[in-house]
Amino acid sequence: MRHRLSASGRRLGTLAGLFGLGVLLWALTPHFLTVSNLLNVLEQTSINAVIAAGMTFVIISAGIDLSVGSLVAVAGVVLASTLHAGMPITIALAASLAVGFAFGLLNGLAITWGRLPPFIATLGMMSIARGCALLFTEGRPVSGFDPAFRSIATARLLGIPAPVFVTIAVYLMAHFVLAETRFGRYVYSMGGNEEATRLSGVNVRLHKTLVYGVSGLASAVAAVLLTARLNSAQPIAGIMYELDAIAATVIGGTSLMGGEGGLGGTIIGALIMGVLRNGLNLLGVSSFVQQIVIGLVIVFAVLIDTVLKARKG
Amino acid sequence: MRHRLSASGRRLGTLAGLFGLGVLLWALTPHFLTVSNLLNVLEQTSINAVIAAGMTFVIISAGIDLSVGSLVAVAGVVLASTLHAGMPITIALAASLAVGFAFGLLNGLAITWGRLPPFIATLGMMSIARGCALLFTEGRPVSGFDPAFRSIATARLLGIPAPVFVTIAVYLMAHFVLAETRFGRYVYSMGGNEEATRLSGVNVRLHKTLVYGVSGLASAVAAVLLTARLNSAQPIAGIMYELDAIAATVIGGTSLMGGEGGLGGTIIGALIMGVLRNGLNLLGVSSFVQQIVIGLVIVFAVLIDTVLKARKG
Amino acid sequence: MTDMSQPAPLLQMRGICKQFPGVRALDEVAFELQRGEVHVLLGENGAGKSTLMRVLSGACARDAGEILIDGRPVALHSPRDAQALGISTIYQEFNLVPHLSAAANIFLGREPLVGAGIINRGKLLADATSLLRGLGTTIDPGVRVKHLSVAEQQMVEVAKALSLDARILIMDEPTSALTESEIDELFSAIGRLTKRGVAVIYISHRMEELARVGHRATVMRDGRYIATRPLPCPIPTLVRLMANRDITQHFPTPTRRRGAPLLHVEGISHPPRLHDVSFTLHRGEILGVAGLLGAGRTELARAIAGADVPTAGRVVLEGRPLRVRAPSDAIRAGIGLVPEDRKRHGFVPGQSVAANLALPQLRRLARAGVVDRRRERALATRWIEELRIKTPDASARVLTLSGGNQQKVVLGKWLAAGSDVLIVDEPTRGIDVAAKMEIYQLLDRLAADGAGILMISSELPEILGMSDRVLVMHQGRVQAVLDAHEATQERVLQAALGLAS
Amino acid sequence: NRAAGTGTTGRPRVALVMKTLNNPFFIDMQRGAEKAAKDLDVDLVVQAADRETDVERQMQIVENLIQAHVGALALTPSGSREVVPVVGKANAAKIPVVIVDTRLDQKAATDAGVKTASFVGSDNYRGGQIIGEYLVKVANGRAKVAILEGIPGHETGDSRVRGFKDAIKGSPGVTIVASQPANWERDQGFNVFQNILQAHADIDTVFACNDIMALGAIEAISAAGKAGQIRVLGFDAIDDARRAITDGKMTATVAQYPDEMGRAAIEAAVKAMKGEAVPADIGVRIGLITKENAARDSDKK
Ligand SMILES: Nc1ncnc2c1ncn2[C@@H]1O[C@H](COP(=O)(O)OP(=O)(O)OP(=O)(O)O)[C@@H](O)[C@H]1O
Ligand SMILES: Nc1ncnc2c1ncn2[C@@H]1O[C@H](COP(=O)(O)OP(=O)(O)OP(=O)(O)O)[C@@H](O)[C@H]1O
Ligand SMILES: [Mg+2]
Ligand SMILES: [Mg+2]
Repeated sequence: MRHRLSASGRRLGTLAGLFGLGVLLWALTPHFLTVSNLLNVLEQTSINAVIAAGMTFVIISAGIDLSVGSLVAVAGVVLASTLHAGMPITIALAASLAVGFAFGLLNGLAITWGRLPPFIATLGMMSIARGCALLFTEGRPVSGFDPAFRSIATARLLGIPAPVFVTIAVYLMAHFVLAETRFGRYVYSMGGNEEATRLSGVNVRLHKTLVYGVSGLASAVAAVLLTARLNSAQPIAGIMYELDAIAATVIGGTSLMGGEGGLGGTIIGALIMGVLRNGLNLLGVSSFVQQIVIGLVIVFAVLIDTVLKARKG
Repeated sequence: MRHRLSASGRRLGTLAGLFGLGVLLWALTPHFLTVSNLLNVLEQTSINAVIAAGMTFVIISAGIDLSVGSLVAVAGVVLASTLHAGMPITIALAASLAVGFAFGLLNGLAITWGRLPPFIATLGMMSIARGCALLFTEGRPVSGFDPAFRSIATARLLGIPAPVFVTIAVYLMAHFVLAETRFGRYVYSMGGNEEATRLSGVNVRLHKTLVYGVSGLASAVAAVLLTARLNSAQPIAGIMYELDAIAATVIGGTSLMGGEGGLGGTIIGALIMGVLRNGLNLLGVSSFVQQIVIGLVIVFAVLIDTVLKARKG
Repeated sequence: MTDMSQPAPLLQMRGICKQFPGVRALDEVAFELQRGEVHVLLGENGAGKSTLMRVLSGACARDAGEILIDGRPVALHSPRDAQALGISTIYQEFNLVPHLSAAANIFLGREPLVGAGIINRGKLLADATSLLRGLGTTIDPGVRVKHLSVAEQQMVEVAKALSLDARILIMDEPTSALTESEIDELFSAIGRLTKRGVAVIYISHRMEELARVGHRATVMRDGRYIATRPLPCPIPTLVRLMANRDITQHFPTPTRRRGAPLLHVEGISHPPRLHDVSFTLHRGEILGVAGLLGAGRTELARAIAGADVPTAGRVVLEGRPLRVRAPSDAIRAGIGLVPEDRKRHGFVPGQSVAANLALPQLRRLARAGVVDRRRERALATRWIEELRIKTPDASARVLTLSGGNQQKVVLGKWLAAGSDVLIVDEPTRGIDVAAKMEIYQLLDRLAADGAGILMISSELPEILGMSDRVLVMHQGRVQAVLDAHEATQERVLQAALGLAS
Repeated sequence: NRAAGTGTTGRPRVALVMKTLNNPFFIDMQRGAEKAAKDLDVDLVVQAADRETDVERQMQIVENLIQAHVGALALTPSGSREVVPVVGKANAAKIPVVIVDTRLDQKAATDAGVKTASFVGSDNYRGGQIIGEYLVKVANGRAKVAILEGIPGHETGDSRVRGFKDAIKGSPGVTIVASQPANWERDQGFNVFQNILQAHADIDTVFACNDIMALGAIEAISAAGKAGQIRVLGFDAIDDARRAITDGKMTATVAQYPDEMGRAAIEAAVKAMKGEAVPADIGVRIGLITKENAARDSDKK
């Protein structure tokens, strides 16, 4: 029992951080705590949140994926070009997800069969995929789509933007996979002790490869949201997204050492980042100071956690 | 015996990679294998190489330092402002190194006393230090220095550019510290098994904090080279330098898991990156394709190694 | 002892308390140590022995209680404090740095220097060599520790602890991975130290060692101090104090019967540790594997179980040749391996007891890829009871269990898998007497149900008491195969030394 | 072995080094340069850093091209002072340098004694002024403006903002109510402007330092249901922006005609290589693109 508490205790620490940030902004600006602004934050957070969901799988498995931003670009330009080629939306979506998944699997294969450190394999892919996206589009954005496609970003249900539903769906599904399925178990145990997992008869190579596939898939979903939102797919989209996704995951309590963590924390981590950026814009903080504040919040969000943890024992 | 060989075996693999790359370029372009071009490559490599030397300490200790690029900026603008304030070069150099060291120590303190994961602490610092550099200079570069100061980059001895000597000095010193001193031994042992090191009575907090100090110091040395080279210190200098430094270190055979590696590999790793970029420019490869090639070379440079290693045992 | 002029005891611990979430690990524990004595600390798995020692070595903070050395209270907050007070520790869990050499590990934190901060490599190597040789080992001090076997690593730990000029030497199960000859060397080293007045706290579950090395024994149970007895003392008495009940100290009378050949191993090799090993294992049989440190027993187990891929030879299971390229192949064919190095190969420390027990059988416990939590929990509950694993509940993380209980989890994981062929490599390492007997019964029952068991052990009594046949290895080859009735201590040892066949 | 400045084909070889190719502006420039190279029958090498901010990398590229003995260099400086040393190196190697798009810092160049064959382009400060002046005119001196900045500390964006601010200085009715960085990116342009709108519902004008961010802001405006109520001013006149202006979603942008810059730069570089006289300053059109001229005025077809 207590162990389960301690895991969610960690999450509570992060939640407290999010809450504190919210209260602070509420005190500082009347524009923060309005329905329209909060929906706004949720919508803005969705893209990072979706990528971070995939990243959570990777980090729990004791890996890292630096290529997510470039995969967003590749999946985005594939999506956009398929749409521009006059294909139906479903085909375009399928193509984009397939490409994201495939690039993710390539990462996985480089790591499992090539025995490359994940950092290096995905750093290489970051560069390769970016190059592919640029070559494919000759460096130009592909813009302008049907309202039908754009409704993925623009539709509202009960006033709530569609991307928020997509994010919720992604998290429910990902949480189910991580918490309830065999694959999810293997993700944790590979991260906790890979050799013991292998000796327990788990096909580590297969499952680890799939983990990166999942991350690629998540990037592709994010690419769909981004492309619909911006009405444009850019070959230079997603630069530095990996840092935001990793930060959200780690702020959410998933350890970079692998073996522990979960999606409940990650979504809170992503919201902290989203609320922070939103608040800084609302307050009109100067661009130089913004960087300092963002850095401090990242540090303190995690610090709250470690302090709470240390106090407990 | 064979176990002791395996470490340098790893380095030989990387060396083979560098050599292969060199031969390839030699075959492809007459401009590569000229004395002036090779000196040129060495000079260009020096900045990344110096940062990577510090990064090697950090990674061997099982950490990571994402803030190096921002620290280059901070140390650079401090150096430049001190020079512009009319201070003697030595004072300016000392101020710059002290600032780099101090920011590095802050990283270390956040990690040891704040118990933050290095990724998060230095990610925060990356943003904070960048903000400081921008704030300090109001976003403008500080440029134009004495020829005396600039000679750090422009001087030649026997035709060899001064930065090459600086790099060699840094590597000799760093290698000595890592291989021969007690501090160096602790860097390895903290990375290999931190708990065992603590239980052996080593002051892990102190030494780990110092490791990040060393990395900050290396960034400051790189900042001196960069400022002298560009005759200007920019608050936006060094963006993404961390990835190059980490890549050089890991290509050089230092494991991101910590506990093993060394500077001999890192310098080769840095040279691979430098030679590669040089070659691609000489060949006039389009910049989109360059990204793909760079990604592939990063992957293959490490792949050679793991394959050689696997073959051996 | 009653002499009034006698100075205060070297060490006194009083009222020591330590609470972990959900577990009262130490409850008002008292402990006393005289100069020059070897004081044995006894208790069942999870009794709190290691925790008490971790408190004494500054590795873990106490909640209450005081520690006196030479009658004076001392502040003990970090391993450095302990070192300064002359307390040196061999921890139950290995605490070596895998990438560093044996020599570097031995002197970690106390490197000999030439000038400011520069290591005197020559002296370091020379000192390490003489320490290791003094212990009768042939370990190359320049080899990285990760390349050493578990036993060799344990010898490095011993050397490290001895190298400290300690007044109090704590040894938490130093012999769990050692064979007879190393144990002898260790004991004579202990003898030399005590003559110099060094006091030793000695923890072990190998009851037969106690009288050979110890002067007094203190028994703990459930985190409490129970009693202190001078040694020698009848083992059943000590066991009764530990378990608070009578434990039969006999190996179970076999209920199994040897059946048809099950596993046939033919010329299996994995140089340089394993050469051309052949044997047959039958259903209902326990085949013991004996040998000295480094004889290749572990390699044999790993090769059969697919952990390493053998370079030559074949494995035939019930007449069908097996192609084993990974552990998953072996497991699917019904071969399970309880590995020797539990920390590295045995369990996932951050995962719960339940998840660890379920890991090899998730395929069975899952429907359409979804894990059936009810069945997982049932499985965990069953094996926690069966093996009497001391844990707050099935969701406790394995890393919070005591060493012996961790070993039980590893064992339970494979017992639960219901393998046809079960290979157990040092199955009772670190397990208390009472639990050992239960495990022996379990192994017997499994064999009786038709499994074949390959039992590797460095404890000769265990080999002799449990095996139907004994396979003795020497330098990676089969030196002898002895039937139970012809297997005596002398014959096995002779074969292990490569003398007879 | 081969004569300096000749490529594998034996034709003279010139290089165009840009800030980055991750921006349609520079791709257009490349296209103009390629056309000129074809017309003039020279080999063209085009290189750029991955990041617009990475002036050290740009310096390396130039050094490497000096090693490759190109006949002439056209360079769009990532930093107006920071490239001065490497221009000096080109001078030393007797490779003529044509500066494109961003002027060298006059003082730094004089101090270092470097020589350039020519400057081709218009400047970012002037562009900022043009759009600012336009705003003052169309807004009749009353506007509440939000600015979307580029990467903080990046010279290109800074000069555009300075020009813009200087142009509106004389009109007290034109006020800047928010100025936030969106790092040149479309998604950040969207997010940041969406956030700014939450805090300042009365904003009627947004000036984005490049069209990419402006296009993001347009999406934020339509998401907020304010399409048509907010003036969107951009910079660069990339295709998507022209289209948005034609569609009435965007108000104006500044065209710097990058392909003309590219063409003129290569022409100047080739002349300099041949030792012919080149004007020190080759002006390239800079102009405002609004609905009136968006379709007509194209530097493409
Ligand atoms: N870090 C920890 N967190 C939670 N509980 C712990 C921790 N360390 C030890 N315990 C608990 O404290 C109790 C005592 O453990 P300890 O390791 O001292 O037992 P031990 O007597 O050494 O057993 P063994 O013979 O198995 O080594 C056990 O119940 C164990 O689960
Ligand atoms: N991964 C490895 N790499 C290199 N050498 C190894 C490795 N694993 C084991 N060894 C070597 O194998 C020898 C031990 O072999 P093995 O473990 O098979 O013998 P054993 O009879 O089981 O002895 P032990 O009692 O030590 O387990 C050791 O001397 C060790 O040096
Ligand atoms: Mg114990
Ligand atoms: Mg063994």
